[in-house]
Amino acid sequence: MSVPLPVFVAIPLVTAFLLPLFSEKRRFGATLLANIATGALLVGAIASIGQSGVYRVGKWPIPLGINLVLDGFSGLLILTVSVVSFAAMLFSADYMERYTAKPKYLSLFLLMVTGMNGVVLSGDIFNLFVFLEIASIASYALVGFGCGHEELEASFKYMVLGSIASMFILFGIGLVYGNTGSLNMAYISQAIAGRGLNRGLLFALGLFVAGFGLKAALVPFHAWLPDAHPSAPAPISAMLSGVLIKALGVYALIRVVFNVFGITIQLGWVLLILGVLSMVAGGFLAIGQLDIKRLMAYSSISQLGYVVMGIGLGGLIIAEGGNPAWAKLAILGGLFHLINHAVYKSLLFLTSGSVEFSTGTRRMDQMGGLSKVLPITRATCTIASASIAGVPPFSGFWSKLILLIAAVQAGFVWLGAIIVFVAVLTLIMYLKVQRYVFLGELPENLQGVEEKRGSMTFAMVLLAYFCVLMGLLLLVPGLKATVLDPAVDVLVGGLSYSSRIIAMP
Amino acid sequence: MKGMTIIVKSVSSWVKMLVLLFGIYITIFGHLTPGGGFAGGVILACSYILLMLAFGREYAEENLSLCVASKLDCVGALLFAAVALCGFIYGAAGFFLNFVHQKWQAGQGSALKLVSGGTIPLSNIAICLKVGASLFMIVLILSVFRADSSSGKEEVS
Amino acid sequence: MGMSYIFLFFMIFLVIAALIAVHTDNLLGSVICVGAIGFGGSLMFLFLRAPDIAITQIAVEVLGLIILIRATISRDKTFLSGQREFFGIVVSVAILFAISAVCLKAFDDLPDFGTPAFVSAARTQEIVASQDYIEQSLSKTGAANAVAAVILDWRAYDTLGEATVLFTSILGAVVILRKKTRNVGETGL
Amino acid sequence: MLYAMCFFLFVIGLYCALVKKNMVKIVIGIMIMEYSVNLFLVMLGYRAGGVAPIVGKDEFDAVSGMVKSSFVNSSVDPLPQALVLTAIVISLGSLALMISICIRTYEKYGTFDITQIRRLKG
Repeated sequence: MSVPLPVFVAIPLVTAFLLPLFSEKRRFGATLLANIATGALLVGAIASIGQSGVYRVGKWPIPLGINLVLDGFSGLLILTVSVVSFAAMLFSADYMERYTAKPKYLSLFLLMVTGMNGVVLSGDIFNLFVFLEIASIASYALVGFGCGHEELEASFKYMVLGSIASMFILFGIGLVYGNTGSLNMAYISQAIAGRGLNRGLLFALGLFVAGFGLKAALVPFHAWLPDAHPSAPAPISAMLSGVLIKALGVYALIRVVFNVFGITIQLGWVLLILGVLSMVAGGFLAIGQLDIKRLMAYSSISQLGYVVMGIGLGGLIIAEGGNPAWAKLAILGGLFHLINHAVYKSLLFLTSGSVEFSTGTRRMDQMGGLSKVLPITRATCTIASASIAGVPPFSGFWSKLILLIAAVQAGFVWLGAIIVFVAVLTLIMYLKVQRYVFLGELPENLQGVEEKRGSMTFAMVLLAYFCVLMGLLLLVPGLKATVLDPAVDVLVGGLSYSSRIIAMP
Repeated sequence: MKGMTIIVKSVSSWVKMLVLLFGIYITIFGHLTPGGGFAGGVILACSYILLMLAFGREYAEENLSLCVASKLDCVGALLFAAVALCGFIYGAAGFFLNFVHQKWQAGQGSALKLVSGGTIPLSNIAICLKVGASLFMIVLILSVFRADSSSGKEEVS
Repeated sequence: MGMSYIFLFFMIFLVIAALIAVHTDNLLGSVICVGAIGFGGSLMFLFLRAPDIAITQIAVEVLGLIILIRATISRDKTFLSGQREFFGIVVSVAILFAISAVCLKAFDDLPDFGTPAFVSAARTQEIVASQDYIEQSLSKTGAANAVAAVILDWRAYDTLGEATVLFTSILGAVVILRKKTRNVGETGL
Repeated sequence: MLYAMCFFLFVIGLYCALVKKNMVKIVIGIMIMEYSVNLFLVMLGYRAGGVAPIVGKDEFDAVSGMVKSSFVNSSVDPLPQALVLTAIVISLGSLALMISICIRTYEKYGTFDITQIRRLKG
């Protein structure tokens, strides 16, 4: 194993502890240090592609100490978090000059990255909770960073619902511990497999679904997201929509459901229905919005629905004993959509930040004709919009196509119809963005605006390249076999997770 | 913000030292008796908060200013991370390895003595520093903010 | 089982204090009831043979109360006003109680109170962490206090996370309460 | 029975956090939930007639360097206590942040009533 796993937590953590020591005047040094930290994480994540392993903290044997696990699924998430946080950090360098207390902002940003990496790597359920709290608390503070009226209100709403979700999860952990006497996920899974689910564990599972569902903003639990994501500064919106809801919500939920409790038919249906509800409701709510970031936030709910729906469909097929090829295809579609969405949604939020930076407003009806003055923003935004709407050569098309094939082949024709329908909704909402923001006449008051070049445009162009090249991840067999397939195998393997972890050196 | 009456002031100037000592005791003996870094740190912070409540904010800030508290907070956190990373360097990639105990103290009959437990007392002290500084800071900031917003006539929309 | 009556008494005290804290219209009274819950809980931890937590809980409770009272006192309105929607409250109470009545069954499967979870788990599994913590903390880590051994050696990584949570939230509070939020002279807003 | 009462406390806190309109009341509801979860975890580790998980002079066999079996068979579970210690500090941190947001909001709006703090819609 080339990169020791604690590095992914230690680098951002130590940097975050150092950053508040910088004063306001030395913020250039702080920015440089923070960018080096995210760059190092990106290098580490790329170096550990295709690796797997278990790291025992303090060299204690497994159920006594805490273990960190890197397998296909967590490796995929680590890579996504690193790419998006690298771009968002670059974008922050110029964008955050508007606000004071920049070193503290950078520190909170890195703490959020620490929390996400910790959640993704953890093999211990209480440890997962602790790192989830780090990431959540950092994000509550970052949502309220501007300290305006809307920011504070959104931050409070987010914090209340987030704290309730955390308490649900902690109560669930207590119930699991009471019933199995263990906190290590591999050992819990073994104990559950040994004697089956009793009522206490079922209740714990319900609490986990509600708690992680709240963190992921799936539809009955989505109330906080459309307020919190638009209120945050643009790079933070990109992080929240791009990776935070995935690492804290979807990843943790899927890991607990598939690898610890084991997928059943009922659970598969629960995930499927949560996903479909999110897809449809998020899509309809997004179309009516005139605030550009609010539209994108609702569209995040809708796109996250695709991910959960695909993985739930795969689980359902596995639990029903259907054709495993279609199950694999559905899960592959879900996971591929997850990383696609991370890249293009964060790019969209960065472009919205660039637009807001130049024009000073988020209302789409007050913009227009910006394609002349913001050419790079326009180009990157068009790429991301085409990708999210599923225009053929781009990656969003492939993931939706895979989901469609899997749904139809497994006999869920109605699901295929919904997938196509929501794809059309997405296309409409992003055509609306293009129409209102970039086409048409430039209003009087925006005549003098110009694009801010430098780190902001560089970050957007970088993500746009990723966005274009993302399709290769699926189409080049070698890349697919090293990046996507191991993640699919982890989920399809289900409860074999525990024996694999315990056997690993 | 001038503080409380003379009785409170003279009692708290005595009690302050006792609370401070108790906090330090609880921290240092954390691996032998109930307590530990967190409880010790909170008690340490309480002694300064007592000072602040009795004598007023300015007096407490003379003893420990916000800037210093913020630095102490970072230093404590870095010390704890350093204890973890020392294991990494010393014990061949053993993040959080209790290297002190395993190298020098195991089997030396040091059990139940003050110097035992390897890195545990060190971590306790680091955590005490970090928790004490940060909790003092939060109370100080809350009171500074209140003083500002009550004097500075913010407009309310 | 003489002991469990003490716990029952404490639990009833806590529930009553919580009900008062939720129901009273006086914000300061509500905060004081929270203090009662905290100190009652701390006593209960002492009877549950958890002196470490009892000490921490008392200290944290004092600080938490100071913070809460700072927030509520001297704000002009500590009494809540405005009529409540009676119907909405009845409906939400009914829904919550219906859910919790169903969920109460979930606690039947736990080991009886007084039997730790690890003892009943040890009947079916070979390795149970807590058993080893009690037996080997002194010899393997050198700390006589098993709780200190768990938080700072066996599971020290959790404690790093916990210290980080505190660091994060204090930093967040500093950021939220800063005076000047935006640099003037820049574009926008 | 005790576990059920603990859950009852949890539901009271949840009710307070979801239904009340005052920001400080909401914070109090979340605090009550935290207390109940902490109590629940510690109760899981309680052993009837047990002792605290701290080795004293009498329970230590200096010759073999091991603790006596009487201690092993009567100590309560240290693991949930360690978890609760962590959870208490986490809840203190989130309390501090929540209260800061509350009083900053109070400074902006002049009220703690969330029905009057409504700039964001839908």
